[in-house]
Amino acid sequence: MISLVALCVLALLVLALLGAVTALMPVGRVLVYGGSLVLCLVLLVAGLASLDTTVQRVTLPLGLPWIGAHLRLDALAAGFLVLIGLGGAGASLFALGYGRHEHAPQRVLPFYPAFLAGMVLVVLADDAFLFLFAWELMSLASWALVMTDHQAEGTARAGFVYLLMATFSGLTLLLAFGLLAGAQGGYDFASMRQAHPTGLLAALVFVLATIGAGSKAGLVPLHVWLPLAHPAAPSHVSALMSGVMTKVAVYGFIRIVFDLMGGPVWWQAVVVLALGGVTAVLGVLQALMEHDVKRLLACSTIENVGIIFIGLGLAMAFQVNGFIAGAALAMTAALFHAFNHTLFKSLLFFTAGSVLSATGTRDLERLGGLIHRMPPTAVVALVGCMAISALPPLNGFASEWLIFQAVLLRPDLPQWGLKFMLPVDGALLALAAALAAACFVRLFGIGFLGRPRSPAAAEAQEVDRFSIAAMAVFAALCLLAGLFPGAAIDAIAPIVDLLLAGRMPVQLADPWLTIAPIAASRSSYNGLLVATFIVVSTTIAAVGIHRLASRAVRRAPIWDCGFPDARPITQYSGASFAQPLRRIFGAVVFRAHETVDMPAPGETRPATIRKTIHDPVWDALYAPLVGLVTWAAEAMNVLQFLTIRRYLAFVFAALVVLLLALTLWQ
Amino acid sequence: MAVTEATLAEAMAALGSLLVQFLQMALVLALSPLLTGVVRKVKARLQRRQGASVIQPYRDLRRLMGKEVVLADNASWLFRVAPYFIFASTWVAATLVPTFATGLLFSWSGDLIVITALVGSARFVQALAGMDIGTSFGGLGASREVMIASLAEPAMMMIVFCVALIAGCTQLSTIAGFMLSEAVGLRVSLALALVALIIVAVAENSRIPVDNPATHLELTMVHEAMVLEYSGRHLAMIELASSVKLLLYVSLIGCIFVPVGLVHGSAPRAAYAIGIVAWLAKLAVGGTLLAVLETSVAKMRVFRVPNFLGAALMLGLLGVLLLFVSRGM
Amino acid sequence: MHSLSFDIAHMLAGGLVLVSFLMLYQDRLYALLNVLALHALVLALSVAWQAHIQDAPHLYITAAIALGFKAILIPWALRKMVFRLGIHREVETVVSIGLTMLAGMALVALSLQVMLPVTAQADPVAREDIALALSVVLIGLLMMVTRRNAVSQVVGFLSLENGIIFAATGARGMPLVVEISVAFSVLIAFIVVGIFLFRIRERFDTVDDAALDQFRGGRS
Amino acid sequence: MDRFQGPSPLAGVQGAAPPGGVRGEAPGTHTMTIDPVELVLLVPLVAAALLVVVPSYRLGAAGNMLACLVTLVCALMLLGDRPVPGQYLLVDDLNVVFIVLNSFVGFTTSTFSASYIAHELETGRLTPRHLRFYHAMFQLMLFGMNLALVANNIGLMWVAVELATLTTVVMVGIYRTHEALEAAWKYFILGSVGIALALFGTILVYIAARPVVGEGMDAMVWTTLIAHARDFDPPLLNIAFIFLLLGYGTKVGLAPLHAWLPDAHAEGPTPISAVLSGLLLNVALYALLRFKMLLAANPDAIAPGPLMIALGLLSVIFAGLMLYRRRDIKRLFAYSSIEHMGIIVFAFGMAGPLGNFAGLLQMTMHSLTKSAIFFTVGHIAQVKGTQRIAEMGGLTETHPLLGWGLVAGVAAILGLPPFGVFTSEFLVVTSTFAREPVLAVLLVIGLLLAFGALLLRLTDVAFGPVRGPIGPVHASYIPLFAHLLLVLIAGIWLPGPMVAWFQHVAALLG
Repeated sequence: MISLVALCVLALLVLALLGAVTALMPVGRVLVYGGSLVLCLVLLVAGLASLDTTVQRVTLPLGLPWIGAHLRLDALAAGFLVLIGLGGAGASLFALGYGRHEHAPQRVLPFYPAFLAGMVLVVLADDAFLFLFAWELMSLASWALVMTDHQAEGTARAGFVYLLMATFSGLTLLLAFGLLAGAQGGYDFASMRQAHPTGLLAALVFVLATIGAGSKAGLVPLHVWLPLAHPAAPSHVSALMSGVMTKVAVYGFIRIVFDLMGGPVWWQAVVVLALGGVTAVLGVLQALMEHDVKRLLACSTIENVGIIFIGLGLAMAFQVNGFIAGAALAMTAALFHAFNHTLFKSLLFFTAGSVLSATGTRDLERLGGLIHRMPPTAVVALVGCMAISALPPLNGFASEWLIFQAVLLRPDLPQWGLKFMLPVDGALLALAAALAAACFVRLFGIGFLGRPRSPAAAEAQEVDRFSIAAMAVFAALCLLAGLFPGAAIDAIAPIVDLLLAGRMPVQLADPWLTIAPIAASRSSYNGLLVATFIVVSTTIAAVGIHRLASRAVRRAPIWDCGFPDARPITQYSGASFAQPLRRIFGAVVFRAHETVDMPAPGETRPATIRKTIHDPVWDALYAPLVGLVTWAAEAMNVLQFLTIRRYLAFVFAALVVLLLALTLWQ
Repeated sequence: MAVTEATLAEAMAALGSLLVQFLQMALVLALSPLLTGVVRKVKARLQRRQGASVIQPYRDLRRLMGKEVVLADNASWLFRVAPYFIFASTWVAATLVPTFATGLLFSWSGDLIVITALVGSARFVQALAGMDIGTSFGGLGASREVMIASLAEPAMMMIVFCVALIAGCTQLSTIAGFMLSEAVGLRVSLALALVALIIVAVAENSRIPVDNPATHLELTMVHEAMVLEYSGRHLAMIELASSVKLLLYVSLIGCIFVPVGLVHGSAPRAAYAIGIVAWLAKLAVGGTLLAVLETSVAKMRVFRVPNFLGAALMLGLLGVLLLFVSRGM
Repeated sequence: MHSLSFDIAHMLAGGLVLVSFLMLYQDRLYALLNVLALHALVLALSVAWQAHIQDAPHLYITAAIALGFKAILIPWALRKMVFRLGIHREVETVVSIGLTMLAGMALVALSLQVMLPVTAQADPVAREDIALALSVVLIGLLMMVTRRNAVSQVVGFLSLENGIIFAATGARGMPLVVEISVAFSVLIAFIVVGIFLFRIRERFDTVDDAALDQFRGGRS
Repeated sequence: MDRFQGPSPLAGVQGAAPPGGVRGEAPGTHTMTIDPVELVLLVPLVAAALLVVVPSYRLGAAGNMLACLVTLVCALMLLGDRPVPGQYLLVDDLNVVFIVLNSFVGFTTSTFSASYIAHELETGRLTPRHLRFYHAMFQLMLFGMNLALVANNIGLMWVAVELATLTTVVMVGIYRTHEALEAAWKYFILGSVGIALALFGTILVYIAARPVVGEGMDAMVWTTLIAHARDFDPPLLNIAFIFLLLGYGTKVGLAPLHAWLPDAHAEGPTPISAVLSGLLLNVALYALLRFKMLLAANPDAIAPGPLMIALGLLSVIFAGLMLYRRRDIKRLFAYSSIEHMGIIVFAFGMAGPLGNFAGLLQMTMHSLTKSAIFFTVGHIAQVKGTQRIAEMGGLTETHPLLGWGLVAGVAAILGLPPFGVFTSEFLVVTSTFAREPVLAVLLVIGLLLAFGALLLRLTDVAFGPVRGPIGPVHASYIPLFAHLLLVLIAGIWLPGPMVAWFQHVAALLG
């Protein structure tokens, strides 16, 4: 199986080459995306088939010669392979249609398969070199994709911040691996697993791994690149970046912390929980303020990464205390949420892409009424929005429900830090979930409902069949995963077993397909039944009323309390919709401030409202750093314009200093 | 033969449970307008008005259902489907709450978190429906609704946590069973949770001081602003859903904090009568107290609501923290 | 005999350092050039003495170069240049001469300190000579970095180079010494010619003042 | 005393050095058996003499390429057939790496140069007369470098490095603009001081060796020196190393001795920039390595590692910061060369099998990549008619091959996979971190600083709105993509023999 997967990677790379060659021909698109679709499906099947099988290894004579390139396919890798295969297949299918709108296919086609290949290689890698190689390759390829629309405003900055942060992440992981490998250079994971780091070393590895994987995943405060880079890329790539690449980062974290390092320490769980909680809330708050559809989705990705990390933190907390059943539950929840997020975030990015190609804008304030112009897209977008808002019976709810169950599992952990963090994280998670619902009401309500806010939106045309097919498949998967969460949980079980040597009870054994993390009397959820109830009740109500009471409908102008205003501008906009929440949360977190400039009576100028928002993370962390580098660069720049005498003085000084050092040494 | 008899008995038992389950569903649906009517009546009496009859809500519903629907020109399918969905998910949520009996046939298909989420689903769709026509009022209502929800939902989750941590589960039937037992005792965190739950319930049901179900003054509306464009049977469904939701919350409070009279699903038939009577009593008391509350306080400005709900959130969090620190609280 | 030859070699080495200090002390260009000639002369004597005691006739060539080229030709050329280019007749210093002298002292101390641990295993000439040569080199560099005037900088470089030649000849049996001294002479000739060609009046790095001001700011 | 010839009594220490096998001072005197080492020296020398009289620039360029090709072939022959070390010439595992690399980059640069100078002639920046001189100097420079590499005599090595330096000084000034002359002058003066310091160091090494090895030429033969380094006087070696470090370090371009480097790169013809970055720095580094080995062989001497690490780190961080304010594209990449030299010196300073291996690999990759970048930059500057970054933009849009070539080159030099620099930087950082975490963190900070700056400028030049003139390109892409391809292959797969060889060299370096 592993050789098949490796062949797929090779085929993807070949596809990248072909893409470079055929980029400017129409066949290139079909070739690249069609090929990627097929290969991703193969990967998906291979991943599914390998979930339960034993670990497979293969070593290729590539990379560092005295190590070789170690590939390993275990349950964890297989699980993420499924994720990549699924996300990649969806994106490729979508792109088969969406790609037609690309202005510069030569900037996308060569890098798209390479990006996929990079991600697959990351999960397959079984030595530090190959891992980082693939990790950086993934970053580089996606950077090139981010730069696709390079002449658009902001793309340059997005690409810059993205690749810089990606490299920062790579270098941090490099340091972490350096520590794990030790002075002897045991770069293969097998020898790292043997050397259990302890004490300060372990702490250092953990911190580095968290920073490294976290900055790629989008953990606050290392998330700043994400809302810039994800929207800049073409939509199917955004879907991959948000839906899949962040998960690959999560994979990296899991691989290092749970697999390579051995057991965690309790304070590490506290750190992860704290980061996860803050990330979840900050991400969604930022999403609430955004009016660029894709940026909004990217911010929401930050939120979901936070949720996943909360799950991982819980797993660590329970593992530390030897409570394997709980750890398994939390880990399952985290992985399931990762899977779900791939589904609905890809779906939402697809819809954003469809909207973009239909209207030519990503600005929420210029959309509206698309439910009439693009009915299928609207339906799937609604499914996506409801799924990401964690509403039953869709998949987002199922995984968040599991995380809530994990939070509630053990209030009696011995460590004070965990005692405190668990409920706080529960509250943050609840807050994030509620805000996410608000955020996606806003997205769908402003974007698809109401009246068109621009001519482009008024004349939008439904997108092509491939795009719709991709979206429909993902919407269906969202629904299926919500209805049968037990199947997903059981599928994840081997991964959890591998990591924690324990698993959740088998779920599919229940005749009603109810999921019960610990016991049915304690907590249980049956998505299928709830969905059936809702459908049945809805049908009963609708049919009953239509039969028994009235079914007459009369179309009439908008009533609007008797004061209808025909102009769409009188509608609530995205900004006005978010205003209450901006006032409540934004004022504290983002120093959001509104200034109203009201003309005096008699003046003819329009009244204006101006809102300002500061990103606290940027202000507190990045701005000073940028300032420092700029200052240092400015200060050093003088050295470019010195006279030769001064340069000679440097030589002289160096000589004297070294001689002095020599005398001291002697 | 023995096997078949056993199977038969099982089947009969299952049928019985099914019947009880349906009875609860039907009762919830049937009684909810009455509860609304009672609240209105009591409120009117407290305000020294005669007030409409307690069955007025039924009449309203009948009248509304019989009328034709006036749809705005640009209403989408979502607008038309929403009322039914809102109704259905609220109803399903309500039937998951043990009203007079615990351990019903389908009670395990969802726990307290699911109930909260189902109510959330209804609100999600309602907010969307409010924005469908593209009026300023619809947007206003939706915007404020999600603002309130964004605080009320976490508060509700904190209450759920509180209760779940005490009872060791999130399954309402089990919680109710636990609350009936001696193990509960008096706990600070439970009291906090109760206060928080009442605040949340008031907010969720668009009651004074958060919202006024009777007002149609534009700038103070929240819930009503969202449903302004609805008419006829659609409006009927939404009104009915509101009533069911009110009933849901009163039942929920009753089930958790006053689990007196709740019977277990496998109890003899006769016990159900007691259960139902106890439930009716709880509803009556709850409705009266709500009316008293609504009469005695004034409506808040919209931007004071966050503080109000924030208090609930903090209370809930405090309760949970206390529980994490010490099981005895 | 050995002791005497050693003493003479040592004396000449000390003289070289002394002349180096003399250079630091000068504040007129012409005087500086005279001291430079003296420096080269001492070097030539020293090299010749080494040729004598090492019985290495080829070193006489080096001595001759030092005498003819460095003691006579270069000072003369520089003097000519100062005159032709109308260079300031004063040595423009960055720090005061007193301070430079102090720094020179410190450098000599440093050289001695650095050379102290060198085991005097073979012949004592090496250790002492190299310490002094190191001093000369360092003082030459010091001169280069503390003088603004191009001519005095060349003088600094010359004295530095003299130190090196001195060390090379002091090292018994060192091959290629003659070639090196020739190569260095060519190098110095290049520098002098370069200064003359590019009309470097004030600073070492100014090819042409007027042109320089135009682009210095704009380039990076 | 016979200083010029005669077999050393100690030459036998290294193994078999039959008296007849010792080379005379003038290569090529043995007409009967000219072996590759001599050819590597002879070919450029003869070519230089010939090219100075070739009138046609086309012929000159062709001759230049041919000579480089022949040199390359000879260098490759050295891989198989290696002469025994003599008193003057030496070919061992260490310098074969450098010679082959040198000849290869020399050859590709001459190819690039052919298309580059055609354009320079068109625009009138150079005249055919200049070009004769240019080609001759090019070959002379290659001769100097090769001589420095194969020299088994520290004096000869010194002479050769100086020859290479002086020829490049002349080349840098060939445009004879004020800027070019100033750059050349700066290079000349700083280089001269470096020369002097290196010489002093060389003399000190001789003095240290003399009591042990004996007077005369033997005390300058490297193979003899290394055999006896154990017995040398440590304090003398220490001082010698400091002078050599600063002297050759000036050529390597280590901060704070780097000042000549950016200007020389920026103002000279681009082929020369490529050669400077790709070759000359390596040659100086090679010299430094030889002396480092000498020092490492003496247990009581100061460890050369810390000094090299300090200078290396300083260079990395300094160059990282200096990169931010660059407005001239060639100067930008010149600073990047300083940074990479810093990394390499750092790696060699860390030593150990991994550190040395990483240093060697990084050096090879840097040579290939940086010269590839300069090839691109040369054409870009010709297309745009300027070297100012502000007047370039959107290259991938207007000149896709050049633009993407630049992107690939910069990605490679930034240490991103799938290019080879990634491998070496991986090794440097991981191997350092396990031993000296603080140093590794500092190095990483420096790397990130440089990364940010280069990426910023790359974004400006290759992407974004189109700026500056959109002229036609007459580029020869073969050298560019040949280099990139090699770097790419090295990033994915290192041939086994090469690895074994590098590992052996790494072991030699200690």
